[in-house]
Amino acid sequence: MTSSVNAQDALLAMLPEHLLLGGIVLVIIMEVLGRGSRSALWVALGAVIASSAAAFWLSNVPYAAAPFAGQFSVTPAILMAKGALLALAVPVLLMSRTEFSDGEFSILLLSSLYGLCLLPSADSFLVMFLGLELLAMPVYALVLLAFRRPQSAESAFKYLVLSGAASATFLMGVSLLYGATGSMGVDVFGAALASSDIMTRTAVVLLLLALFLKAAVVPFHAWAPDTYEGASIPVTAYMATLTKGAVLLAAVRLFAGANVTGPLVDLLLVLPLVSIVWGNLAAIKQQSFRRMIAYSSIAHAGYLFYAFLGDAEGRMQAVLFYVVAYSVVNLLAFAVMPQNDSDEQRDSLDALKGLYHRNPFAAAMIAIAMLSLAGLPPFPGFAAKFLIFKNVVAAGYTTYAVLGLVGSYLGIYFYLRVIQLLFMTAGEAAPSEQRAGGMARAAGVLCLVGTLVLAVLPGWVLGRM
Amino acid sequence: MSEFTMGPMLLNLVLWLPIIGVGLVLLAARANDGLSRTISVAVMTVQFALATVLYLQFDATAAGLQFATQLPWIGQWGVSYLIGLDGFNILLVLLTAFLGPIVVLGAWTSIKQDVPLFHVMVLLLQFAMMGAFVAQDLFLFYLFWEAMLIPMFLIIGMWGGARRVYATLKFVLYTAFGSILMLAAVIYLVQSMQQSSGVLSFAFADLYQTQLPLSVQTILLGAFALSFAIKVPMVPLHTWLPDAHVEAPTAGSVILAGVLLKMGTYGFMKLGFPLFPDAARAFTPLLMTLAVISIVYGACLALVQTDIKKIIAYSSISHLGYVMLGLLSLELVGIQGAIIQMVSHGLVAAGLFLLVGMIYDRCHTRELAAYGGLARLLPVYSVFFMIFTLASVGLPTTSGFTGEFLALMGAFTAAWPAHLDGNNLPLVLASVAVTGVVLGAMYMLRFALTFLFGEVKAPHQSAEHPLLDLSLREKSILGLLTIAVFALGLFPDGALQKTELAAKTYQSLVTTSRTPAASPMVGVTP
Amino acid sequence: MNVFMPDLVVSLVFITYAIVVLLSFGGLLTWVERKQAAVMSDRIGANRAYIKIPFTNIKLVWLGLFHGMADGLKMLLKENFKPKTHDALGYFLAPFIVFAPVLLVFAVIPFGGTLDPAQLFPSLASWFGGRTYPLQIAQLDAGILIVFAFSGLTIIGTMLAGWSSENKFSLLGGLRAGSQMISYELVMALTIMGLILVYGTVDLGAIVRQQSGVMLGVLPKWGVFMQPFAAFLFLTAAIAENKRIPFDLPEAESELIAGYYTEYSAMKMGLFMFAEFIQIAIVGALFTTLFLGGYNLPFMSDAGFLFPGGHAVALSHGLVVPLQMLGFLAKVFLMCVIQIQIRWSLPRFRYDQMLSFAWKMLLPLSLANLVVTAVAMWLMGGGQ
Amino acid sequence: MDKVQLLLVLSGALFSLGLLGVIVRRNALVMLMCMELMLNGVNLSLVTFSQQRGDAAGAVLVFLVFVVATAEIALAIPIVLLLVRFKRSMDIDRYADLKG
Amino acid sequence: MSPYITFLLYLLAIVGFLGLVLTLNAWLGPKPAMTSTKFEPFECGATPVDFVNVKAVPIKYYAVAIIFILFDLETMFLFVWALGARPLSGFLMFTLALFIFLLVISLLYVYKARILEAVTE
Repeated sequence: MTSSVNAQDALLAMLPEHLLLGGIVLVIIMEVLGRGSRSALWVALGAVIASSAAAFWLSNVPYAAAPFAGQFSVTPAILMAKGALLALAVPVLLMSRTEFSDGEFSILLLSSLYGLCLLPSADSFLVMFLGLELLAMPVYALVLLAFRRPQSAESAFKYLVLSGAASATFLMGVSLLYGATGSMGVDVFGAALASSDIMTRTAVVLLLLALFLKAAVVPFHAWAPDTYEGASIPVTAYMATLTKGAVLLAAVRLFAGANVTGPLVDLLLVLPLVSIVWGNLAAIKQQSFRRMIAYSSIAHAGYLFYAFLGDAEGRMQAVLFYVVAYSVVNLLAFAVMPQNDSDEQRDSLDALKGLYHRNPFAAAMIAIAMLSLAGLPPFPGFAAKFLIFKNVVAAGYTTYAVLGLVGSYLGIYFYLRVIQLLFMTAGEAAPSEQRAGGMARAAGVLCLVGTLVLAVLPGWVLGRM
Repeated sequence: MSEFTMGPMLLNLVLWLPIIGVGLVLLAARANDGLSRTISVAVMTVQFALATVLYLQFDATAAGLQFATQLPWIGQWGVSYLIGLDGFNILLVLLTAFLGPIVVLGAWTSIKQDVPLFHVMVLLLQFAMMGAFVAQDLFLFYLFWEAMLIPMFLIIGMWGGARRVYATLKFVLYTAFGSILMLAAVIYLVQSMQQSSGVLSFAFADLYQTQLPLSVQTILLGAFALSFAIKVPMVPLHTWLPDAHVEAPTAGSVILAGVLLKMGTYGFMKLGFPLFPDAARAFTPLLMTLAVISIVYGACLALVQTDIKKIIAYSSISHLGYVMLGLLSLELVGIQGAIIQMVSHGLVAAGLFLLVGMIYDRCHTRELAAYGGLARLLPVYSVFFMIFTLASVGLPTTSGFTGEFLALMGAFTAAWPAHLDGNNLPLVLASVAVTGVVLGAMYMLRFALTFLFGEVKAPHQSAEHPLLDLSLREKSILGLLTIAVFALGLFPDGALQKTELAAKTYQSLVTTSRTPAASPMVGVTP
Repeated sequence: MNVFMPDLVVSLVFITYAIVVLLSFGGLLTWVERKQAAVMSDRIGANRAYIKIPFTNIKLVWLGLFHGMADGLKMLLKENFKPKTHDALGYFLAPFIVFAPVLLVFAVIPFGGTLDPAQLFPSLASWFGGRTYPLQIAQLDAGILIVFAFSGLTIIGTMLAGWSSENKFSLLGGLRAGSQMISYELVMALTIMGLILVYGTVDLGAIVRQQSGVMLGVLPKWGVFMQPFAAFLFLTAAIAENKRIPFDLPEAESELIAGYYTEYSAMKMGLFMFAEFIQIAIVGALFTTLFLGGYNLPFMSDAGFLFPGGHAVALSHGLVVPLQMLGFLAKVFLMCVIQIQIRWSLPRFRYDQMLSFAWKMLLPLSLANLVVTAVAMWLMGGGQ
Repeated sequence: MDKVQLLLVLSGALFSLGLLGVIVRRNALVMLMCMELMLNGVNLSLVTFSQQRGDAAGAVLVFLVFVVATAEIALAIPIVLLLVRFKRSMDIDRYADLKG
Repeated sequence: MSPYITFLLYLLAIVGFLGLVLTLNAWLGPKPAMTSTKFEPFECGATPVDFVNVKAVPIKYYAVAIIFILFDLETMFLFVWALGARPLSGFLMFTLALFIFLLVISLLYVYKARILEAVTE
């Protein structure tokens, strides 16, 4: 068992993970030595950048290997996905500076990223489960970490219970699948989709439900708004973007080469559609920015699951591109959010009133983010949505594509309402309002650059995915 | 497009100049507002000059695209950066470029807040409009088409009147709804083309080759038409327009009436009908009826408005009905008339909105009843007002006459043979459309009479603040528009020549059937 | 052929043996503790309880051996007091949860070699059908894991007792007991990791079997010679786990009255005390099993003694089994005596000292022990 | 019903009971317990399948589940404690500052 | 016979014994009337602070519980490693080294966090 491990492959294939682990260990050591606080962030940044760069480099080599047969494998596409998601973690780290002064944030975030890295590479449910848990568990702590208001505990609790229940559901599905097929490999899922065996079908339904729960698809979405609202800005940003993206990448890995067929396809058709419609409708009446983003993310989870209707080969690309496009602009919005003494104030949409007159840069960035989230061209959100719906139409689900697009139309209103608050409404600044911190603004600029690249050169980006 | 010559470069420059302008304005944003204005007017002027060069160099006899650039952009989707001039868009490009400096100059003093942002938005809008006209790739077109919304949203929403937020949201939501369906249709169209012919491309030229069964054509045309009809706007999808016009600042109204509304008719002409010719022909009676209803209904509504901006807004609905009528006639003369009418309406409506804006800046009200006898107070203003009113009515020698006359002529030319075949509808419609001209004369003259003559009334004026007549800036922009209006009215030949080939192309595209022999079932919905 | 009945009979015999032995050990150790204290402080102790044979003047003092019995009787006859506010279910269950696991642990400890009933009772040979029985109540593969699992239960019982009594001192005692026991539980598990690496199994029977024979010519192949350091750490942790002096903070009389069982009286209190004494024996048994070769006597195998130098003494099966059982009991008793010796020799730790002793001293040391063991094994060729 | 089926039914029952508990019970601690119950149902079925197939993979996953369940509880308890401190209650209906 | 059945029998015997002695105690023990003084919680000879006793557990003890749980899990993995480490190859040594390294780091972190000291402070 152990002798079959090729040391060089084990080193290279998991290089991004190794670098993250190195970062975690280094930060902990620095914390132990008592000189963490200030420099922990830089170490974590270095680790994330290095591991992202490593993933990109390996992807470009191109490198493919399965160092632990049947458990973990990488291909250039997977490495690209990892690199892209890790790169998205850089702004999250940067904007954490204003909220978290010590190293705990870095440690937890890096741990979560480690789990994220495992997901697209998982060949067996063992690794996938490990990845999902490693991804989610530090986030519970992160939600609680910046304890700004009593709701934080509540939101962490809700997230934990729902996510825990999702994990258990996932495991039950895995167990049944294992019982039916005798294999722990994720590949069996694809074949199981079309199976008519009652146990297998139950397993598939459970797995899908777990994914829907983790990705907050209606009707399993109730935790998302509460959790997002109670967490602090960098954590919400992380949850809304990277965590969701990672879950979707896990789903891509799960569906692997399988085209969606069989009796369960209705589940994949209807729930995402409902998610799109309900997410967009519910977002309209929100008074809190983070809740609004939560409902928007529920709708976006719907779009992302739409990608699974498309043909198998384009799926990874579609999901990854969407996740990157969606995350970049979300992070952009969060990065430039002005600071306020109280978290409630910082979070309230009313605080954005007339922001343009106080802080034109922030207002413009948030506006760009909102427009991109709404999927209006020329922002990257449009190209991403286009790709997904193109695949859906190509696969023959034209009716659902049209319904999905109409659903996305419903969302335009509330995104525009944010712009209306920013630009067209007079509002006084709260006395404690300040511009976002320097590092956060740097994160914003990074995201802006990313947004522009995605908007101007989507072809170039797609060619690499 | 074999070799890279000065021509394509020039078109690219015309397209991208506003973006350069945006950069410059942003750099100057911290300095003073005047600098922003100067930069943007300079950029617009240069753009207009270059567009004029393009117009002059445009070879009316050459088929195909001119000054074309094609660069691969999103290769995976068959999307390329493909722009070029042809008979369809040459006049509209010129119109857009011409209105650019006029808009900026028109807003010179009326926009006082957030001046740099305003100019950024105007420049972005200019870029998007220009892009939508010159794009020869459906994806690119859609991109520009949608991108127009955002600056317009802000222009109305930030610098508009009291109910600006309501109006601008209504505008965007209406327009976006059509666009979403159009997007679905675009995706379906390209996908089915790829499946039937194996070609993955968004280029118009390729898409004109698609073979689709009539049922599919109908649905797709429905989606496209909805989007375009909202933009035109055709009754009954017009309700956003009065609100948007009334609440928009003068510059916004000018752009909206001058260029943005042309997008819809341009879309019909360039995309809607040629892409789905069989469906277009099948639905001509319906569309034509709607066009005539637009003409008459718009005119009737204009007749009873008390808000001066609304009168012009409803007149736009009426005037664009002629464009649709001309396009649907499928007669060369009607098509050319439609193109001329587009340009003409762009000039005339722009002039009228500018005039209304100027009086609003002075008197701060748009109530028709509040005004009267302005001819005594503001002689120069009144002269210009009369000119544009008459052009709007369609007095011969003005551009309005050329456009409406040719469009109606097209309608009758098409109607007569049909009448002989026993189909009386076209003839009835054409006849009803003519009443639109009369109604147009009625509401415009009512407007002008109450406005300029009679008892002298003008709000917000006193001894300390006398009502000033037009400044040099205002005179010059109105003068420019007047020259253009007369030029197009007196010498339409040049413009007609440039568009003749395009009109023929359109005619042949729409009249050729493109249903496949054996309809391949693509994208069957489960 | 029905194999159920003989199995059942043997099991019942073993169970009876185990319970009798453990209970007597528990009773005996109360006396040993007193007596040893007396001896160490150079006084005569535990010599008052006696049985007077009726109608004679003969008092059977027997070195005060009856003290244990007297204790038991006294507790049976005391008032069963319940505090005014208490959690009824928890209060009732706690003694069970404390007492039962302690005895249960013994199920997996082999207290002798392999029994072949056919050799002992030739007349019943056919009934047994040639089956042999290792002297162990339940031969579970999980072995040592069962030990840890059930000693973990004791913690719950302890804390439950403290919490359900609803007395401030009880609660504090329970909490102290909880944090102490979990800390040392962890250490205990880590200390034997080296041993498990060496033996490659967690089945206690297998571990004991591997300890038969000799190494380096003369030394018995006992765990204590292979892992002397681990043996020391294990004993320390085990004593602490049992909350005995010097680690008796949860029930420190002078601080917390009786800690978590302050509010218990009569037999329930007796059970807590009794459990503690039985656990002394269990710790001894575990230590014996893991480190002292279990029932293996030096140089002895199932066939008899084989001394270094070639002298051999053959023994019959009927002799070997009792010898092994006695050897086991003797070793256990020795370990109990050592524990009591420690109890009377050392002062009590302070609470924070106790915690940091576990976490900062024993834990790193046991890790080091594991690493050193692994490295040594690796250098010696991977422990084939 | 043979042994395997019995075990599977039991595990399914545990899982469903847990799921039901998470959904309907309002006490924070009970919800956590129900979550653990779900995991235990999973573990039971994994071990059963693993035994049935003579394959270690299922048992290995059980180990991971242990770890995860423990870590989850380690995180959950302080969260519940914080909640209790703020709300003086374990009833999650009283945690209604955030309305889902 | 399955060892588990034996185990169960043993458990039954133990519980039976417990039940027996407790029942005997309940039967034999005196049952005097309760007095209010008897019901006062005993607090080290001092007057009781409060008649209502406490049930709340100080939060700091949970910290110890949590680190125990986490390290106990590590121990579980070490068990598996120790059982499976045959033959003890270089790769296995490397995994042990890595594992122990991480364990030590986290242990140091626990020291740094002063969780143990907090219990008595």
